[in-house]
Amino acid sequence: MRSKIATLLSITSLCCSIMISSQVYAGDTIKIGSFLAVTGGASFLGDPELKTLQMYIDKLNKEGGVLGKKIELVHYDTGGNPKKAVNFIKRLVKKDRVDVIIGGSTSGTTLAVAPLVKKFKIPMISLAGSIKIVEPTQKWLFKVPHTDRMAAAKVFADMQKRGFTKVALISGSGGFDKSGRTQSLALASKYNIQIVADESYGNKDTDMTAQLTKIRASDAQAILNFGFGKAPAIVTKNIKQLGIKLPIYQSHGVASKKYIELSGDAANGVRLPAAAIVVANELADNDIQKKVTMAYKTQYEAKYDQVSSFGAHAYDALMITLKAIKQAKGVDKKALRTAIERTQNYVGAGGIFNMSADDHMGLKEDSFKLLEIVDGRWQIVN
Amino acid sequence: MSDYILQFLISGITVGSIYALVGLGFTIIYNASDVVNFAQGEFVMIGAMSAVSFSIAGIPLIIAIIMAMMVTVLVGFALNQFAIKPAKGASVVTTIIITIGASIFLRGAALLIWGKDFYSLPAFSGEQPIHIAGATILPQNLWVMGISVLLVSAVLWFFKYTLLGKAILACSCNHTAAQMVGINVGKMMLLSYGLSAMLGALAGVLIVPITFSSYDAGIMLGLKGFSAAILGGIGNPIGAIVGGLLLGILESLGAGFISSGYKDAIAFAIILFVLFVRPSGLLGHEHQERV
Amino acid sequence: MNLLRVKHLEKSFGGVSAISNLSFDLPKGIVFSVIGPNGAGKTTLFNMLCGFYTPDQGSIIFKKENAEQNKEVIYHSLHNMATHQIAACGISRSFQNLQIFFNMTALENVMVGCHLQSSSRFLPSLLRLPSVIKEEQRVKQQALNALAFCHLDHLANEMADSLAYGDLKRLEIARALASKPKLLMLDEPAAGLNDTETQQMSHLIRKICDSGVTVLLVEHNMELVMTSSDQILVLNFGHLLAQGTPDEIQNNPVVVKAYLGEDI
Amino acid sequence: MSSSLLKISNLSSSYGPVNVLNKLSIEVHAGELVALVGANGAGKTTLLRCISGVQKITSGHIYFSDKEISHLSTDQIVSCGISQSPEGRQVFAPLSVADNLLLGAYSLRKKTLKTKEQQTHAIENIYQLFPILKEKQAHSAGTLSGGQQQMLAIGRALMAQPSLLLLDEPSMGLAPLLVKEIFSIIKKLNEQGTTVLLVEQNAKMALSIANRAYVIETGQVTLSGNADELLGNKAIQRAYLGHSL
Amino acid sequence: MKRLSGFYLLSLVALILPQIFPDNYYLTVVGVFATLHIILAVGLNLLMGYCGQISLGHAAFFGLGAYSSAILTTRYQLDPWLAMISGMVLVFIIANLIARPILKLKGHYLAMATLGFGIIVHIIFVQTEALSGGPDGLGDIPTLSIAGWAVDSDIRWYYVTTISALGTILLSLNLIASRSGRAIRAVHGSEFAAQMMGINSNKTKVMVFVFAAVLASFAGSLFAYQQNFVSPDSFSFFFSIELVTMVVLGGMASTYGAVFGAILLTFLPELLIVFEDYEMLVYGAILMLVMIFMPQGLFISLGHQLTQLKKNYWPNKKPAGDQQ
Repeated sequence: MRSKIATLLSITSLCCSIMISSQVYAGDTIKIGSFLAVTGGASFLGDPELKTLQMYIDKLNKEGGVLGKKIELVHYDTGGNPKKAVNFIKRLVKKDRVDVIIGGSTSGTTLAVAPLVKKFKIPMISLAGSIKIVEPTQKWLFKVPHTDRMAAAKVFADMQKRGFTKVALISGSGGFDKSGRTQSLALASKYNIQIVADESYGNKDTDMTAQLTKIRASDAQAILNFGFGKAPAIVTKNIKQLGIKLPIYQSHGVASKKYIELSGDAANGVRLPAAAIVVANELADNDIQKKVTMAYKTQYEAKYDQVSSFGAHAYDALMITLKAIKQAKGVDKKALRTAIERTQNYVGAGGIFNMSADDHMGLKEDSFKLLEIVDGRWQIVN
Repeated sequence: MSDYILQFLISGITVGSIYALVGLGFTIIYNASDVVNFAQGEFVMIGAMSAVSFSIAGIPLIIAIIMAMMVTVLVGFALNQFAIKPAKGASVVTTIIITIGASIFLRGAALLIWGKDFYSLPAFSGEQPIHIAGATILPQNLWVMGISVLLVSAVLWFFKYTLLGKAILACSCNHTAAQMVGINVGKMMLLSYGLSAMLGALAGVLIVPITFSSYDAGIMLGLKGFSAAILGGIGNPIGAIVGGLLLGILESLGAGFISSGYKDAIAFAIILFVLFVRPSGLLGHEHQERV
Repeated sequence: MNLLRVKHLEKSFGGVSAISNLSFDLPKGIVFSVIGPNGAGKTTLFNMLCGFYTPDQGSIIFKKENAEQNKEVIYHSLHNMATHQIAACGISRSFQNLQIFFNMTALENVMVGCHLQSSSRFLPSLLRLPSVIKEEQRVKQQALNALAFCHLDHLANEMADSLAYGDLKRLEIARALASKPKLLMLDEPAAGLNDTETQQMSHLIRKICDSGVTVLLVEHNMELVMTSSDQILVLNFGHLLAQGTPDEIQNNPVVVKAYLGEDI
Repeated sequence: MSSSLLKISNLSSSYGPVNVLNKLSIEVHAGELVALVGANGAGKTTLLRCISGVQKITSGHIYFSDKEISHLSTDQIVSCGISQSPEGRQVFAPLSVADNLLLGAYSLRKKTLKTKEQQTHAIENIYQLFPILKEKQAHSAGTLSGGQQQMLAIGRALMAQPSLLLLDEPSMGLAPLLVKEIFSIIKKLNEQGTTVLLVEQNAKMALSIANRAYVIETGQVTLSGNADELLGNKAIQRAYLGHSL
Repeated sequence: MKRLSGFYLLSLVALILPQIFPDNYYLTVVGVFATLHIILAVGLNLLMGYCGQISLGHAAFFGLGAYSSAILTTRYQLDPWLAMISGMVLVFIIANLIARPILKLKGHYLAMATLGFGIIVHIIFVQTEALSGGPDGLGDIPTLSIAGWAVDSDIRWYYVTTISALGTILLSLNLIASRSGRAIRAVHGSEFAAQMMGINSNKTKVMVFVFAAVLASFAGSLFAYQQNFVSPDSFSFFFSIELVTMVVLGGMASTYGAVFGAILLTFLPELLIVFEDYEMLVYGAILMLVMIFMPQGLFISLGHQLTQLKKNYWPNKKPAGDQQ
């Protein structure tokens, strides 16, 4: 009996050692690591992000690579799980020995690996929204998407312009939603806005009328929904169902065609802040971002379906990285980090980036466009 | 205040009807085979997703729905044939893991077929809300409630008035005696899985215009359906319906009156409390052990 | 000298009476059998005696202390005590449908029977303190003795699920004996046994009684009952039908009628 | 030998680790009422379960109308014309009395009991035999008394219009008066042409209505013969109450 | 000592491996998770495998331990060790409170109740933002240090968690071979017979439940210190299911089975990464197939097969040897 156990255990350990493969040290490629939420609840972020990275890296390699070296993408799918993200960062650094990291898709996965990034001293550009990622600034950590605070500010500014002072807030239970809610609550008073209702829902909930009924009974003049995925579409439909006539604001979390498609007619009149890429077609020809957004859009849509602002973040992150590599003339991590930090006047799909030692994002508030959905199409509000 | 409550009730009953249908699916399979099928939620998802696919392919809605039901029934048959039957006699925990494995497998398959996107169907009859005494309701909600009532009645009728239904019931209350009157118990099991899958598929088709669907939409619904079946007392079809409606209403009242963030916690806390007081659910029978 | 006293016991299930107004005394040191046709209430009686069912009416009184201290006879009412507390009073039993711990070896099964004879607690067991090791050895020896008493010592380290049916029947008895009971209740110990095994069982029951343990026996094999019992109680439809020695019972016309029925 | 309706030869079966039947052979001729008597645990019920195909057999053969049925499934065996009223009644407790009876005819649903009228007619026949069941037809079977449940179980078995009826302990747990009633009905059924194999603990009663009987002890036939002869046999008393001292 | 020979071998392998493969990703990163999972699975196996009481909410106690450590060290600057002990005390109290009513339930009702408990705790982690940091989680958790020796590298963590896991295995082995352990198994084998032997079955179940919960809390604290970050996602209902799967897949009622299951299920996803989109499909299929064809669990079934092989092998060998 006992010896049987012993035999089994030794077999187990044997299996373990077989799995431990020898590690390859490659000097003639540049290794970019990434960990994205390609499956799971945040897959609408990770999926276009990964596609974008793969597409452009393939393209670059065909064109001869960077500094004469091929680029290799090492990617792992976190499914949005921070525990997995931590594992993958270690795997990227220790096993795959990547030079720079792009990811993760969500704030949760990014924040989870932040201590490790600091420890491993490897530059990383996050594709997640939370302001906590860059505030306070961490030496090795950058991000490209607009923050939730910028979104809240953009929305509140518009509300103020329209004379709203009482606003109902409804948000999901995920990291993006909660963080957006926190920022909104903190910012409101600055715009003379009072939050008169503060409701939440589960991201997999199928009905939010109970929460919205309460909002209907409040004296709110507008509704702001911070959320992503399918829930904001349900909220939009539920608002219409309840006959609530208040103006609806959404966050940049729903800046995709899918939202309009799911919400149908109910989406008309909804306003939200979004990156220029979402309305690339509508941009004025003299808009500084017109060229870059149209180029990305054409590229992406030639190969995949509808473009989204999330894939654009990956595009920006990749371009900033490549520029920095060229500038640093290699992949020395310290030099690379400094080069990223010195990104100036990079016109990207998400806006114009001007990074510095205490701004690891480099976007200004005006890089958000305020959009309104009119007849199922985006329109820029001026 | 009263229109508050009415609105909460409407939303609770809509959601609750779905939980009830899923719970009913749990009950049917449990009665037939003593297995709690954690892949029940996947039936809902597969029903919804295939209906959307057929509809997108240009097939008229009603035919698309019927085809979606047929696909799901086949999945139900397959589950019985390839996962439950070969594991006959396994312990409760083992069958739980098997059905969880099946649900992961089906989710994985759905991911490959449909990708990660959300899908929706157009509402069956427009989206113009209907006003009732200060509360509003969507036509699709009425569809959900109406068809749920119809389905539940049909299922109850099936078990009460058809020979086949009675034969399935006979199997669930006494396998040996059922065999002795000439009922093929294996066939009844297969039928039960098919029936349960069909119910799930219909539930999926009904809600997809309201709640949308994606490859992982089955998890939450399965969980809630299981809770409904347990709350009502597993094995009792009326219990599953009562449990489902109650769960839906509890969630909606909890969100409305106490806290929307904690509404699931409130619902589960009440389920726990009910179980502490009535260890076999609201309408379940306590089993007397024999020594 | 009575060990157990049953007074006006009543129990019904869903309106159907299983035991009605049953009173009897169980003298110490004998083999006492309860017989009766199927459904007469024997198992129900057993289940009440060990606390699995709560009686509707009446009382069950068990003499807890040793006879040596009979200056003052203390009776212990079993009414409403939990099963494990009743066991602690000195009652143990075997089961009609085997209730073996199939997830253990034969020896471990009997060591469970020694639960009341040992006292190691949870935390010391985790750390396997010296006191635990010492007690383990004592308990093991005690269990081996009980196994030997039931002629099972050669199977001590076999898993219970690999034992033959007859051995399992005796294993249950060994386990019950390991708890050093004053009263041992045997529920159909010979059911499913062949002739030789039944003979051995008969000897074993006698041996148990001779070792000073009072035996309460329910058994369908009348051969066994008649040869092993000192006294027999006959139940029919939950009523006491007759009580007496095997000889008296066999020749009691009421009993014969209850068993063989009557002509139409 | 061709006149035997049921022929069992050298049948063995075990229940878990216990060998319950040990090379047992019996025979039932068409039109007979045969009783199997013996103490509890002798293997009578197991034998009936083997005939119905509910219990696996380890060796031996069962022939019904000269056709081997040992390997058929239970529903096929019922379709051949053997139906059983099981030990402990085992009625479908939550279903109504009428439904229980209806399910009894499940094997005939595509044959002689296709239409509603045919079904009602068949059920009426049972009600004639057991008028109390008609009174209770809408009640759920679980609420019936023991005797009524027994009648229902027999009635359910009869609904399959069997050529061989297996009855397992129809008197168990019943008061003497009821036992008499049940037995007279069994007698009547047999006189009307149903072949009956009756398992009974109440030996006197069983022998008084049977044509022939087998005494079974520890899975084997120890005695067989005409019922009248066995009735006076001391050996029977011995099988039940043990050897006289 | 024969009883522990398997354990000694396991310890030897576990402690020698890093000497051979220092700084190996699978060993020092995935391995650390595997050892944490071992602590959890061995505890849960006591409850499920040995005592027969299913729990679909075990991740809650793991989370409570992790969050206690995270919150007490970051918000109240408590010493990590003190925070860990506080967590275990808290879990001890909570587990004691809920164990009594919950363990009165049986089968699927017990599954539901534990599941519900797990979900409630998870929601609390998400909602109490001020304390727990909400869904974004809580970072900057200090690491452990043992008498000045800071556990701040992967290899050091490997040793700490491995030794903790080995300790847990030892405790479990000790317990099972003791009076209390037999009582636990007896309650599973036949609750009524156990009571008849004088075992207070309710108390026994509660004891195991609480012990498994406290072990989970301990593992949770280690997890928090090792990750320096906690977020609710790590303690969801899915993780509870994963733990149950480890126990069942490895083989119920076997400490080594739980160890095997924990190791296997930690490495399996790492290996299935190559399947990319097919990962879920393959994972589900593996679960189903193993449970259908080896309902006893991999470890036990493989063990049986090994003995069978040995039996088939030796009889042929031995006579041959005799002839010589």
